[in-house]
Amino acid sequence: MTPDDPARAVEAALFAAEAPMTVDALAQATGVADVSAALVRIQHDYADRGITLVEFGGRWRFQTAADLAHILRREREEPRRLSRAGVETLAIVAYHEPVSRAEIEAIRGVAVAKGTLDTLIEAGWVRPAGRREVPGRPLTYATTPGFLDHFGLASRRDLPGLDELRAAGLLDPLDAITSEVESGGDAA
Amino acid sequence: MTPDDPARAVEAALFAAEAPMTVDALAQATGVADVSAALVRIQHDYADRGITLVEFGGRWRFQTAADLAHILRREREEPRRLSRAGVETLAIVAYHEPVSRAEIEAIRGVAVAKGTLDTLIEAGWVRPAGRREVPGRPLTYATTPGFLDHFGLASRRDLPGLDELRAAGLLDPLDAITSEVESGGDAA
Amino acid sequence: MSDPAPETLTVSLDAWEGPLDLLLALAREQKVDLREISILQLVDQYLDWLRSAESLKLEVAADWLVMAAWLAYLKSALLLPKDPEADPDPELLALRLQRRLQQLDAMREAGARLMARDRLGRDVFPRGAPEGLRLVRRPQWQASLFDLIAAYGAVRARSAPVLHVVARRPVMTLDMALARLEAMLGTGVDNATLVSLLPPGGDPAWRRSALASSFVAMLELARQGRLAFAQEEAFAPLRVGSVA
Repeated sequence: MTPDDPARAVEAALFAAEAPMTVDALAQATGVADVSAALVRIQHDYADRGITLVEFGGRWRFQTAADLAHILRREREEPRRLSRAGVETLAIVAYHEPVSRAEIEAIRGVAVAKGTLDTLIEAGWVRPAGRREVPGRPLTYATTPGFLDHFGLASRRDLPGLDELRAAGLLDPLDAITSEVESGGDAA
Repeated sequence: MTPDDPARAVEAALFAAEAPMTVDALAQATGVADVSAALVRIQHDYADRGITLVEFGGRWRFQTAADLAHILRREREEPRRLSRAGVETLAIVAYHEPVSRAEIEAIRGVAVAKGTLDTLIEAGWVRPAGRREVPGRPLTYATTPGFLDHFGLASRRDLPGLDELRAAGLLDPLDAITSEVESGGDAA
Repeated sequence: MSDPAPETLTVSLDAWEGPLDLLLALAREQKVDLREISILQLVDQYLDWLRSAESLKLEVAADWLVMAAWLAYLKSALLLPKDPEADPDPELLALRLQRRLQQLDAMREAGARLMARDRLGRDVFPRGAPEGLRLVRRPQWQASLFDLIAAYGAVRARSAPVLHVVARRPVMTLDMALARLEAMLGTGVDNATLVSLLPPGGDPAWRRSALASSFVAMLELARQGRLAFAQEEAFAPLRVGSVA
């Protein structure tokens, strides 16, 4: 690279950034005109290295190569392990959002334990997403950009198997399918 | 780089590290036998890039190339109005300098919050001006040349005196209030 | 339908999050594809399991028993000759239970797939100590010279010793009131209210003073026999007249 190569500035900015950056933010930070070209160039340069340039939902960041996980994880504390209830609740929020607590409970067949949603909110993956305008005005929940970041998703459309589940009708509103079962099962 | 190139692991470990790492720490973290060779290799790879690998006191770290430091941290000035307490305290310092905090409080008739003087010092208008040689040796404060600049004064002597303030009606407010109260009382 | 109670399943309530959780596990024992499970067989499996669960704590068991009752009802409805009037249709109920199990299974699967992704902070790592690109906002304090001297004026005014000077007020003295009233009597006054004899205008404080002085003047002139006054009752207007 030559000293005035614009890719150098984009590379440095991404390297120093505390959060993923959009093309616009990069252009503003570096004054580089064609940020996209620089990003393509950098991504290519890092293709085989221990660090890679990735993009999720229009925001770019450097991260360590996925195949080196075993080396890097060794030294670190395992991040919060989610309980099974936590994992299921997170999946339900992600695939059904916005979703109320009652709807989560209807799918799981059990009450959502106090602390399950709290843990997900505290992890920065789930947020309250307004009230539903039905009797009782229940609060709904949805995922956050931090959720997409953590799981390496560009958007909710990238959720694994989303299209198949939708095609199979498994993401349909619950009351249409299960209201009868609920009246039996929910009491359960 | 090939996927099993040891430099990849060293590179990733340094990238993810929260503090600079020694060769030993890198060897332990990555299991790479010849960390030094990997470091030399990486340093060479990054020589012309926006990121460089540097060593200080036996500890290695990535950092932004020196010539790109300007994009890292930019300051922007935000105009903010000084609070009333701030203006009053500044005025007392200007008229009475050098003046101790206790004296400022005596003149204002109100306690001076610590943050108020700090703000004035941060604004570059007030400076500590030595201790007074009396019991307790209180710190005194005085104005700075920056104060004169900001307020367009050649010297403190340009500040209007009490007589001039009175002539300008700036010492009147209290009189006005008092007579107001009196006539009100009479009418009653 | 005669499947033995599944020994692979722990006979303990604690192992399951609830009846639906157990039902799903039982269903998975039947088939990999939940769309092809036998609901009747599932009902029997569930009821068998419940019978063998000896450690059933009553307070925990309520949910399980309600589900058992519902499943027993579903089973009988499915086995009985088809009643076209049945509402709801047992076939539909069975289908809905199946869908519900599929939904839970789908979410369980989705959760597992999410967790298996390359997760930031577990599998892939961001830069450990980024320098940061943040914009540092430095406050630039602003105040004008006028603010400054006005503030000083306010401080001095506030803290200056407060001197109470009673301002000279506009009054009508007794002498003035006497002179006025005497002059009026000369021109002849008959049954006029005292108030009507006061000069018009003036601020309220002055009028009060004029009224008080004129009242005293009236008393004085009455004492000298040069004026008569009357009042019909307490607080009624005072009426004044010349003594001819």
